[in-house]
Amino acid sequence: MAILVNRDTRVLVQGITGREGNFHTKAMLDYGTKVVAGVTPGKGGSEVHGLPVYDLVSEAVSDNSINTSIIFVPPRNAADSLYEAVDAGIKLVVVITEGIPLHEELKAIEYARSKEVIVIGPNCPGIISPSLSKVGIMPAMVFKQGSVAVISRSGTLTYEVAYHISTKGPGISTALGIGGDPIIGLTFKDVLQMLQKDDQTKGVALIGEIGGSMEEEAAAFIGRGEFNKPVVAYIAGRTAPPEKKMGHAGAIVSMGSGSAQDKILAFKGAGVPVAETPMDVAALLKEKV
Amino acid sequence: MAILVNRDTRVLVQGITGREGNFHTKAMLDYGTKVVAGVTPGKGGSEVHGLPVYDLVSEAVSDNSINTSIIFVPPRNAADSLYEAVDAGIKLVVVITEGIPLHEELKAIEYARSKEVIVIGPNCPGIISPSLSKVGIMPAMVFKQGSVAVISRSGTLTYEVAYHISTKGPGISTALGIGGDPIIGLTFKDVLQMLQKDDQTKGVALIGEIGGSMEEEAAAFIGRGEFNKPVVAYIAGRTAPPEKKMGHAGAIVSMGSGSAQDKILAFKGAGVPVAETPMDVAALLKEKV
Amino acid sequence: MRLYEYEGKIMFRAAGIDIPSFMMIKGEEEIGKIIPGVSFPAVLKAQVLTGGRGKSGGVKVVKDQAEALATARQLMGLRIKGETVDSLMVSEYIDITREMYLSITVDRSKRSYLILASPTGGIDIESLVKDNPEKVSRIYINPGEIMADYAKRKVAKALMLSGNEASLLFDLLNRMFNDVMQKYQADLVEINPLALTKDGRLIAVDSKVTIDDNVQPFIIGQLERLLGRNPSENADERFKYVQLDGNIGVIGNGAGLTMATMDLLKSLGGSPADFLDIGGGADKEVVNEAFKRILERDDIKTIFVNILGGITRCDEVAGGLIAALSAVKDVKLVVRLSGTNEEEGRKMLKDAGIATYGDMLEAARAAVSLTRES
Amino acid sequence: MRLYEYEGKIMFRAAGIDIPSFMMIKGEEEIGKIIPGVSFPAVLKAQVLTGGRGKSGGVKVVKDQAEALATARQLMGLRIKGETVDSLMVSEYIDITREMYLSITVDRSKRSYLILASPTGGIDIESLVKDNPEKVSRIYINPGEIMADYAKRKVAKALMLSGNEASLLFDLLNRMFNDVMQKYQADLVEINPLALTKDGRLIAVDSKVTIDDNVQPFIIGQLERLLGRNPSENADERFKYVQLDGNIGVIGNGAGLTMATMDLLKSLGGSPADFLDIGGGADKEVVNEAFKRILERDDIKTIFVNILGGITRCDEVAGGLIAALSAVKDVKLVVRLSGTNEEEGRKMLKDAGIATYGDMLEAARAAVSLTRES
Repeated sequence: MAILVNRDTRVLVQGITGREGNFHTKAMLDYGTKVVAGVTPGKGGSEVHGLPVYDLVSEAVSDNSINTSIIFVPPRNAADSLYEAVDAGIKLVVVITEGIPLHEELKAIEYARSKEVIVIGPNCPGIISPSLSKVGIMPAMVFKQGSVAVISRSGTLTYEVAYHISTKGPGISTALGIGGDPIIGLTFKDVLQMLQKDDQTKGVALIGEIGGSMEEEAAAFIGRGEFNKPVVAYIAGRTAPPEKKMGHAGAIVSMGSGSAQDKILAFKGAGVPVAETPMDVAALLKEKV
Repeated sequence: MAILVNRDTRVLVQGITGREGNFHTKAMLDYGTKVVAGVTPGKGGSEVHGLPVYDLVSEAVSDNSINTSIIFVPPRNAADSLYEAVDAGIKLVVVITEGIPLHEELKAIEYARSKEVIVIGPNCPGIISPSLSKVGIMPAMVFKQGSVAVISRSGTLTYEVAYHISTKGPGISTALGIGGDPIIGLTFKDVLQMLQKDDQTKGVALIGEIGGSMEEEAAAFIGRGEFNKPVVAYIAGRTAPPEKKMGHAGAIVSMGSGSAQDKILAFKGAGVPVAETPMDVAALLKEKV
Repeated sequence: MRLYEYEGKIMFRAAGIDIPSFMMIKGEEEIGKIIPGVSFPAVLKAQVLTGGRGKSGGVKVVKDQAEALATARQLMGLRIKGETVDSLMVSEYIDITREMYLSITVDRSKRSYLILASPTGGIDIESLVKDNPEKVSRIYINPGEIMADYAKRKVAKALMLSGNEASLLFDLLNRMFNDVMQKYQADLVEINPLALTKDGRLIAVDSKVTIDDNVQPFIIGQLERLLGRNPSENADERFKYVQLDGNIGVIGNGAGLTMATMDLLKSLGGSPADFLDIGGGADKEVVNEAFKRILERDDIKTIFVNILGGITRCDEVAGGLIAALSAVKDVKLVVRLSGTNEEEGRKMLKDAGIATYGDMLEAARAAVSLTRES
Repeated sequence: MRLYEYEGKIMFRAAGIDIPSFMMIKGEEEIGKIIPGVSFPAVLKAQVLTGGRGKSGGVKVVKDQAEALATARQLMGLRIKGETVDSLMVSEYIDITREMYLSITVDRSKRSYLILASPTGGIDIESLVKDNPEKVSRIYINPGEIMADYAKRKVAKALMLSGNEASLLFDLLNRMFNDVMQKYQADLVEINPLALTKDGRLIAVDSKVTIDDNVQPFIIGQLERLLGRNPSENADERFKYVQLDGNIGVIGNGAGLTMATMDLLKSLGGSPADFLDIGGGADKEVVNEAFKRILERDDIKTIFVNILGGITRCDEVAGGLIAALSAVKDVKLVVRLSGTNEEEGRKMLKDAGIATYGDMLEAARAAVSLTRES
């Protein structure tokens, strides 16, 4: 059945008239995703790829049946767009935008969570349940439907891993990028909890990187036996120097915590094999699923 | 089984060294309530009625098993005490304090609700499940154990109604004052939802007053058939002039809404008998329970 | 605490909100001050706290100095709904293209800030909601959230403003919310009408600001510095009092019980003269003061005291009643005492020659019939 | 954006936080300025952005003017962890009773503000947490909440401050949180040591302030007005670059893939010279600039380009590579191209005489062995 997005997913695109929003709306429609409307303040009444464009999310929601939103608006307006989606009652919001101010991100995401809204991202490629729905910017061709979920903090690395799982392995149930920012809506652990209940998913590829402690928390969760499907992990950034942001705002070893070594140890301690290279993930999973 | 408080209720008193806090701690202990600790900043290490006093709620919580707090601190510190209780993980907080600044009350209560903490009050007499536990300031002698729940925005009016139900009627399962302030943690509707599932409760006395629209919302809830035990209502303030606060900060007919007449009509429309006087409530209930 | 129009406008000006220029005339003796510096036409506006001032003739446009002086003399001292006009605002006349309604308040059941906005204004919000509900938009601002930009865009749409006018509105909303509502902890900030002018300005032609009665002392201090008066001066009585039209003085403990007492007297054919709640745990002194407050009026025939003691002790109340007795002359007294230390209290009163009741209904009947007899 | 100590202190001073008085010496030619107005003993502090300055000899107490001048000359131009000292702070010497640690940051997994407080300070927080974890208290401030008073009381307890010292701390925390952290959207505000003096003052003896790289432009404007420089000046490159020690230049698209590329090279015995992420949807020009940036160094032997095209089009990247080729002289080039328009891209490069790979592992092996050969 996959998680979070499927054939019932009906998508609003916030920032639909922008370059990225426009481009990926087309790509999502081509994939078969039910994108039903868009929002851009001041562009209400126009159309993009045959979809109605509204000034306000509340207008789009009252005219259309919508349960999911994807946000492409520039960083300085992205937190506002998240508030707008939450207040309009949308329960799943994918935030693609990179570069949202940290304090705004912190407040807006905590607000969304307090209203029981699931936020994927920010600074993420989105989510795809192959053959069912794609709410994101990933190249669809590397994701073939199957039985392994891919959770990742990185975009292209997800594609690298997914490509191998799709071509040489058991294929993909749902792949989602949780985002490369320090503050994100869904953690690895949150997603594992959802995957535990998903019949389609028989195994998980967990693609972490340096910074924060989400990988350690996921490892502890698995170690306590709360997740009991096979997991293979990969951690990027073993050669990264401390106190430097490695591309992602969240990828930094700081104040002595967040190193790849700590994360790898945590997974091994929880009985989770850690792949040496992204290419090895599919092979290790194939043994287990 | 009553709702919210019972023999498993273990109480922390915030503001235990104040006049009111001290007095009612004794009264609650005398009633048999499991009061286990108190907090007053700067008085940590002392004792009140044999109970340990702490500087911080987090200290009290880590030393004692606590699931409920009652707040007696002065208005200017009360919102802070609520934040402290919520952040320390206490899941039921009774706020007795009257006169908390509106904006602070608004933010603190929304915060508590976002953390799934139940707040009774502010500006309320608390809650009693007769013979089980009393977390409040009500005179215990007017509450005899039985099968009718009393929900009220007023203190002494609760006692008046409860006295008649206890002496001439079926007695009381749980009585609680939801508070006389404009912004309160639990609404009539919230409490009805809990009472629906409570086996001990066979009927409800709902004591409303002018101001706001909580009574109308409760009436609509009952009218939709979502609450199916007998209810008798009473509304205070039929003779109150508009735009005047009648004692309670929340008891005001303002901008044309909140009148007793509107509320009485709403209840009658939902098939709920409305008593002419507080004394009639017990008699009307006796017919139905 | 309700503020006068001119006080609200002082706040608005301090917050950078565009208002008509104005001067204040306080008392007869200042009427002469109208002459210098005023350009005509101008608007004279009586400063009262009750609503419906316009309909009561409290606002007049004057075309020249002579008319201004004559009208000012006429307005000063005018009674509007029981309130005597003792100060006037002389306000710049604004050439209005469109009048709108805009306010921020607190929504109780949604536990949220609420913006009310209507593209037509100048009439009171009650009539607006009653006659054209579809014209009044409600925009909620969650207290755990900032005032999000999208909410401001909603307000602009509701007020039918766009382009530069919308930008002015966004700025106005920030100032209303941050620099008035939040800064002074108002529970209502209303601009009605909010005027759109020919030259594209948004001007707050009127102001209605109410400050939460429970604000922290530092807010009162800020208000006092800004307004030159402490708007909470009369708010620190030890009991809560609302005056009504009847002849039976009511004293109760607890707001609900006191209202129920008023309602009961009325339904028995009596007529309550006030709402007076001595609250929980009242002592002798409070009871004594409450009596004095009621007896300030000379139309009271009976005083009905309804006490259900919880924290409040009946003997303490009885003591207060006895101490106050000397002041009670031609007024009858009916007392209901029940609850904590009920017997002691009733005995004390009996010894002092006052009949007491344990039951509220009986006592109320007695109060109504005694009042009829007198 | 990491700020210099003196810049953090300018912020602190503007926020009303107590700091030692200081003057700044910028460059050799200003050393003479030390003489007038400085009272001795004083502290000379090299201004660098890297940590561990004290251990590297960058902080010196001087007892008189002669020693000050000599020490200043010695410090100016010093290299501390690759950074050259070109400015010195001459700071008031503070007589310290106790050194504490206090900082506010953002906790990622709790999605919360986090106060770290320790009654012993002056050493770096990493060592503190490692050696005395029980001495470091963590107090969380939920972003949907104000900094509650109880949280401040917790901090006071953690720092073992009470009475007037606790009051000073409450005030300090408000200023740190509201007037530094929130106002300038810092992601770290650290005072280490926070000094308690004999006369009962709390003084921020050092400052470490980091501003979020993604702040809105108006914050940058405020910073520029306050500090006299734009701390984000070098932050607007179109790609993300971190310099490393090796000799294989790395260009990737996507942070995770680029890190994975570094790691892979290392595990194959190679040595990455940098992290350079051209991001999603890069065009020719970005690729060209990325090449230039890597070739600024003369120790690069090979450049390894690893592109997995999603939004990024392989032919666009190939175009950029070809355009940059003229600049590539003694450096070898290994290219992995896969994904969107892969074939077009690989053909373009083949025509230009560049070998390409579709598989990351093969390509990495080639890069490492080519580098070894050279």
